[in-house]
Amino acid sequence: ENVKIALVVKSLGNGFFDAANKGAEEAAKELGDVDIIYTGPTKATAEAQIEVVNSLIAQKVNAIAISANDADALVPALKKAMERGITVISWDSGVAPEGRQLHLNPSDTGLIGETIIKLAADYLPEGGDVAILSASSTATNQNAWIDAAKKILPEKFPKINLVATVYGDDDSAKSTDEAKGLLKSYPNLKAIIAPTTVGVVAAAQVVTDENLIGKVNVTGLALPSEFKKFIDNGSSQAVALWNPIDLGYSAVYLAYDVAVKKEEAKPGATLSIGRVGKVTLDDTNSAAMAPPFQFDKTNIEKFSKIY
Amino acid sequence: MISGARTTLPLVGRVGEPASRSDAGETGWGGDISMCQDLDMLVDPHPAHVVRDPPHKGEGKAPRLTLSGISKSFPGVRALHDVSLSLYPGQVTALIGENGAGKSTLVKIMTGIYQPDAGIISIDGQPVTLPSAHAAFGHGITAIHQETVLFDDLSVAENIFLGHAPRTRFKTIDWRTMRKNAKEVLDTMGAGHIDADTRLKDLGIANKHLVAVARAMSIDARIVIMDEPTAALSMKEIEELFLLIEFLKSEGKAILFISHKFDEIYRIADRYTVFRDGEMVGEGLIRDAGQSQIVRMMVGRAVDHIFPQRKATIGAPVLTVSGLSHPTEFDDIGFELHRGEILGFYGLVGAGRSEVMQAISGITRTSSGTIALEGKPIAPKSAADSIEAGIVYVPEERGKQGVVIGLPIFQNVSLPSLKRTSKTGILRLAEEFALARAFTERLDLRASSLSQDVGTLSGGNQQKIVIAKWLATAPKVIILDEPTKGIDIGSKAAVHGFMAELVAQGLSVIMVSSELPEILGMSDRVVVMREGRIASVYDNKELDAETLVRTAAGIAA
Amino acid sequence: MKNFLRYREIWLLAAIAVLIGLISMRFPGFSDPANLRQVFNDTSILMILALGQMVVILTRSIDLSMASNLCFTGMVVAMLNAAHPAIPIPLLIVAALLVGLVLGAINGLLVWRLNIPSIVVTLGTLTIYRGATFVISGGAWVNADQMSPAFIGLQRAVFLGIPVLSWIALLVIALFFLLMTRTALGRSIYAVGVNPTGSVYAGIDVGRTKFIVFCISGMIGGLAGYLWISRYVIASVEVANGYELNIIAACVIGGISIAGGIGSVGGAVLGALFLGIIANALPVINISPFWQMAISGSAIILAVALNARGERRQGRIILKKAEAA
Amino acid sequence: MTDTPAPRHIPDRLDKPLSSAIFSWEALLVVVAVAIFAVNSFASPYFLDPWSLSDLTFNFTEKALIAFAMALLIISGEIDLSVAAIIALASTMMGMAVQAGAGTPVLVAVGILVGLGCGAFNGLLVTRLGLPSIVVTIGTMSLFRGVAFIILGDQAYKGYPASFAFFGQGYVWWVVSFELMLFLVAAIIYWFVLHRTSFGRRVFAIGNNPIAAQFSGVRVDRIKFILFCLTGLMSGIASVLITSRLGSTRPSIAQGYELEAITMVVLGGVSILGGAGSILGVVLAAFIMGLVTFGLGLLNVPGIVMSIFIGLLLIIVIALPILWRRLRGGR
Ligand SMILES: Nc1ncnc2c1ncn2[C@@H]1O[C@H](COP(=O)(O)OP(=O)(O)OP(=O)(O)O)[C@@H](O)[C@H]1O
Ligand SMILES: Nc1ncnc2c1ncn2[C@@H]1O[C@H](COP(=O)(O)OP(=O)(O)OP(=O)(O)O)[C@@H](O)[C@H]1O
Ligand SMILES: [Mg+2]
Ligand SMILES: [Mg+2]
Repeated sequence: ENVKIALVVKSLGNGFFDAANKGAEEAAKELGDVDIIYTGPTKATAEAQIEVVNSLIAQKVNAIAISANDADALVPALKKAMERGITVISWDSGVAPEGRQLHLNPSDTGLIGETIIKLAADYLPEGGDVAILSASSTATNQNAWIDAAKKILPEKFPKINLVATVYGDDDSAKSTDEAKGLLKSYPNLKAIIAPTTVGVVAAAQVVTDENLIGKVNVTGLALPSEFKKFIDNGSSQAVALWNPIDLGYSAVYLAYDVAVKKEEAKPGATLSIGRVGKVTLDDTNSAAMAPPFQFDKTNIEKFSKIY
Repeated sequence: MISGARTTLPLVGRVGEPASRSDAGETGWGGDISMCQDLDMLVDPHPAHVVRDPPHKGEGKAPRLTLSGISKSFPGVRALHDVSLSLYPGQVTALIGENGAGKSTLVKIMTGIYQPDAGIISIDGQPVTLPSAHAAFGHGITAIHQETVLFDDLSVAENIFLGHAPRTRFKTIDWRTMRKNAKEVLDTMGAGHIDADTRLKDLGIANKHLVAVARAMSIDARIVIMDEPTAALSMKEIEELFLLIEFLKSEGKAILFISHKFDEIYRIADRYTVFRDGEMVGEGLIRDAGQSQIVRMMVGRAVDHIFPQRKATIGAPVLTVSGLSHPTEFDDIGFELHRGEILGFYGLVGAGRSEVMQAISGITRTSSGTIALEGKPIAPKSAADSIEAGIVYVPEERGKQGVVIGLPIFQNVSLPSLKRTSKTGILRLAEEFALARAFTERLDLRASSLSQDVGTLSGGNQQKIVIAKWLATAPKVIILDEPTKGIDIGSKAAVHGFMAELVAQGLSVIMVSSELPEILGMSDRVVVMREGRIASVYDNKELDAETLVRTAAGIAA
Repeated sequence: MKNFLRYREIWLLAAIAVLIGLISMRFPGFSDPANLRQVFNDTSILMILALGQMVVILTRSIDLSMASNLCFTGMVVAMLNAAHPAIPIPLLIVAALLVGLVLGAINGLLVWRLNIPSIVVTLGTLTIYRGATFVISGGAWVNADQMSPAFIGLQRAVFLGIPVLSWIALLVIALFFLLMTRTALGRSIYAVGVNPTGSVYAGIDVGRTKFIVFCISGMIGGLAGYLWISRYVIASVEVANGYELNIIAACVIGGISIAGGIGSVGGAVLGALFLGIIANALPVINISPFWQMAISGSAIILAVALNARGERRQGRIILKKAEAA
Repeated sequence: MTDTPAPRHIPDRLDKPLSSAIFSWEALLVVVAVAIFAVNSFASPYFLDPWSLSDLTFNFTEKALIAFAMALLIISGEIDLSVAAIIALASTMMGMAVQAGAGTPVLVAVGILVGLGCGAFNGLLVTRLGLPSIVVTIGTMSLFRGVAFIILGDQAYKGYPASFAFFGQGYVWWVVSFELMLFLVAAIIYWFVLHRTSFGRRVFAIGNNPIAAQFSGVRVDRIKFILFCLTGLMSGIASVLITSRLGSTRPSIAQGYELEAITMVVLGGVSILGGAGSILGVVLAAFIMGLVTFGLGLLNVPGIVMSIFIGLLLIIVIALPILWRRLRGGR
């Protein structure tokens, strides 16, 4: 009887999560006695994810590793899962501490916040106006990164002026409208920062369409395979991301650690994540996997073939 | 399902039974409706085949259109069975039959809307098939249908030419020619006053009917069918329609004319064909047949329709209306209705009588005026209020305002009386059935069960449900709006007899009607309305038709 | 008086002018011709979809599956393009029209042959078509990178100073105008909506007409599928999710009566423009995007209320005649 | 009519109870439900477990509560597309109340009253201004949720009191959750109202012929107004449940619930054109939808593929009787 670990994602079909699933399968192979259930709703809503969690509870899986659509709304369902003896961890997009045993951040939140600003600032030696195009207003991780970015902005990047934060809901049409609105409202805009893979593509396409390549730089978090085109055409100088394969891989390792090896998830504990190394839990039982990795003209070709 | 079969046969009994009741001399109203002379007919509702005039072969001419052996059934209803009919060029054939005899069904078969289950249609001796309305146009068949086939939001020209609009070289619609042709058609009909560009909904009801006629005329037809074309026309327009028919006759068109009014049939028709229960029971030349003979074929026995004579015992005023006004529809309406009285309301179609009655029964709002019932002022804000007070309105449009198709008979009957048949809002089916049974059996309804959907009943039987449901509320005043509109002669007599019975019991009746004989035959007094106002009130003692018509039309004596 | 419909459109046009005026007060550049041209371009897809929906609504039906059709067809052409970049774009557009047509015809057949109310049929196919998108794609997205430059570039190419997308919208508007005013089919569509039984007597096959309008809305959905995907350069299962209500809202604001028979090409176009302008303007005049929903909702309610006022029968006015006499 | 020759007797009904029960819509639904239940128990070993079955009910209870009121509304010939938006607005208002320090009873009252208010707003627009409900509620759907977005923006309300969690997460007895209990009670109440009271009778009459109903003394506008209020009320109740179940409020809560509730009603045999339908049908349809989604969920079938099944089920179940009648009717 193999250990069943469910990798629950925000929505199916997203290239980022498909890559994470690759990593999860890799971890399962390494661990030997693990079956991965890769699942999630098709619409990125909390209600749909709860139904998925309920069916996993009924299937008596051993562990649930979830990237949550809503940090709070999923708590009751996940609590129920824990009550029924299922190990629950969150990864990528977290759940409030009472709804999981530990959380794996893809990277350090503060570091990501700093990186997304730095990506814009690196190409703006004189400084100037930038705007953020985020995913949905409820996305936990994006909100955390944006908060972190705002915090370090005055001290580290005094010349960068953040003029607006808008939300494209990870919907390409809405993201496009919002990006256009930004360009119209702020004629002096020098960069659009989109810390989401859908938004960043939409923004880069708008910059391309409006012939603003060279005037407005699009940056943020992007999947190399989806974004290569825009690095090539110059609408973006550089973007960053962590390795989603490693993320899925690590999530499965952590779930296995807690569910099977019975390692205790408590502040200060150090857990192994296979080939990626080790993580240490902080006082909210969160850990960060690795610093974000930067893609630009020099390396995008190579990584676009991987994820 | 079973009901359908039944509704087609027993009109005999329907009219006959009140008559036999009158023979017993109990109620005193029916004694004069000597409808039933041939009692044998009562005993045997299926008389062996009725006298059939030897068919006159169109006085030497070959028929333009022949139907033979046509049958048509709907689920549970045999509408037509093995009927035949011939139409001759330059002649008007009247198609006569009770409600539900199958007349309109035959019209729909001839115009390609229904497909017959069996039978042959030939034109000029050649068998044809009419798979669609278009095919019928193609064979030169055009019709004015009983139901409205007009389009409120389209222009007059388009209403006339929809489906056969003139085209340009590119197969697109040629609006210019269409307008021109529409004008021509209207002009030749003497309806030149209608602008081809107005939207249909901006026309009055009579003009709408003229457009319907124009639509039929716009097709270069050789066969013209008119299914009750005069039902909504006033006398003047009927005269114009007859002139048009004469003109069509002279052009050599073959015409089929359907009407329940015998004066019209004798006025315009050359030949007749009679249907009963979906079968052809007689045909011949109209000049060879008397009315009583045709009625006998229609109903299966003789009906001599004389209005019931009543000993008018008119009491104190029950309903007093004064100064009732509406911003656009009527003004300063005032009259009194007494206990045991039938008050007739006469006027041309569109005079506003229905609007006044709907205002009295709370359905439309008034701008000023008072209504008092038995001396107490009432201000009904809805039909529910007026029913509660004791005034009920039996509407004119049975299908739209009267019956709730989709609900069974007993639920239709109990609908206005639900307060009485339920207890603190909880239904009591036994009470409902009892109420429905009491009133439907009294009206001699023909139905297989009280749980049957009213939609499966024939028109006459639906009318009985409508009357039953309002009578069941035990009203003080009952307003009947055109109670016999579109109803055949047998049912008409039954309704009249019933009205007489109601007033004898002390009810007060307002009867809105556009039919002179009915008004003259039934009312104690007559209110004449013209263009939203009361033109005059007459006592029926020595009233004559001419006075009424003159007053209604506003022509000085 | 002579033409009630035109009346309504003039009002809508006036409302749009006022709206643009108001926006320009906060953001002067908004009424620049260049910007307005862009707003038109941005609204093109909604306009095209609204026209497709219009013909359906005119026959007293409704097509809730248009956005799902768009999603499915978009995915099909995107996958075709990704797999065979050599297929010329005009051929892909034909493919989009055909796929859309098939989906529309399925709706139409169910409505015509089985007599199921259109709202039920399209409520069902709404989920079926979107689900089918998931099935054919396996849930995977098609990204900008997988689409050929021609696929993405066509609608962006500028011809006589205007992007091809706008030209396509203008062409569709012109075709619908011809259809509705100059062809027998167009007039039958109105007739079926105004009086279905009457239409039968006038020789119009009501069921077939409904079938045809669903085919039209299907083809429009297919065309919009290609346009949408090549515009937003991503094909996924979530494309245009919930957009069917925007399409219907555009029709309603444009004065197309949900009870059938009333409405015009101009109305549908203006209704879509109205929504397009709001969507475009909110970000630039710095109204929080969170207001957008409430504003368009209020606009819909206001529009129906005003339209109903215009349509209301002012009684038969028996008395006027008396006064005139 | 004192004495008449014995009038023709018309029977109350021509009873053929067995065959009419066998060929009824509900019977068809029972067959479908049993079939799906059987397939589920074969397909997944986890299905036949009391807790699984209990969890299953959460997939439909909230939507079904709305569907009951919606069924009455649709039978009367109207529709309400704004129910999910009402949930969002009511939940937002409850969130505001929490912020203001309200306790559980106040929260419940706020949720229900906001729902009722929204329903009344719809009802007023439809009955007073005589507007088509489908359009009005497309408008209020955006309006209500839009207001929730204006209030909440990108924020969330949380911190609901612990006792509030009972409504969406609590169990009344063993595996019987409070939601399931409420669903059953509501089903009985709605069944009674629709099929056993004069109010219900009037709803049917309005749906079949509003004008004739009005002429017969039915206060059509008042009843329609009440039905919109009821639908709003049920949405308010659903809002309490879902807010309690999620323990938090976002303006995007309950997205798409309106179509699922309507699907349930239509699948339950209520005529979308008004005038016909039964509560039993809706109850069965709710179970069917729950069985399908949960059963496929156990097989880890993505939600969107489940929706294909629901869509197909809707069309097939409606088409079947039509095809059957056509076959039997010959030709
Ligand atoms: N579409 C239909 N479906 C079922 N039954 C029908 C249909 N049309 C007509 N009938 C039935 O067929 C019979 C003949 O109806 P038809 O309309 O031809 O009568 P009619 O002679 O025109 O009566 P009237 O004088 O009232 O106009 C009636 O019993 C009617 O109920
Ligand atoms: N212009 C019109 N457009 C549509 N329907 C009309 C028009 N004029 C009259 N009608 C209809 O014709 C019928 C007669 O009108 P109304 O009832 O107001 O007058 P009336 O004097 O009562 O005539 P009637 O004796 O026919 O009842 C009504 O059913 C009314 O709805
Ligand atoms: Mg007839
Ligand atoms: Mg009248």
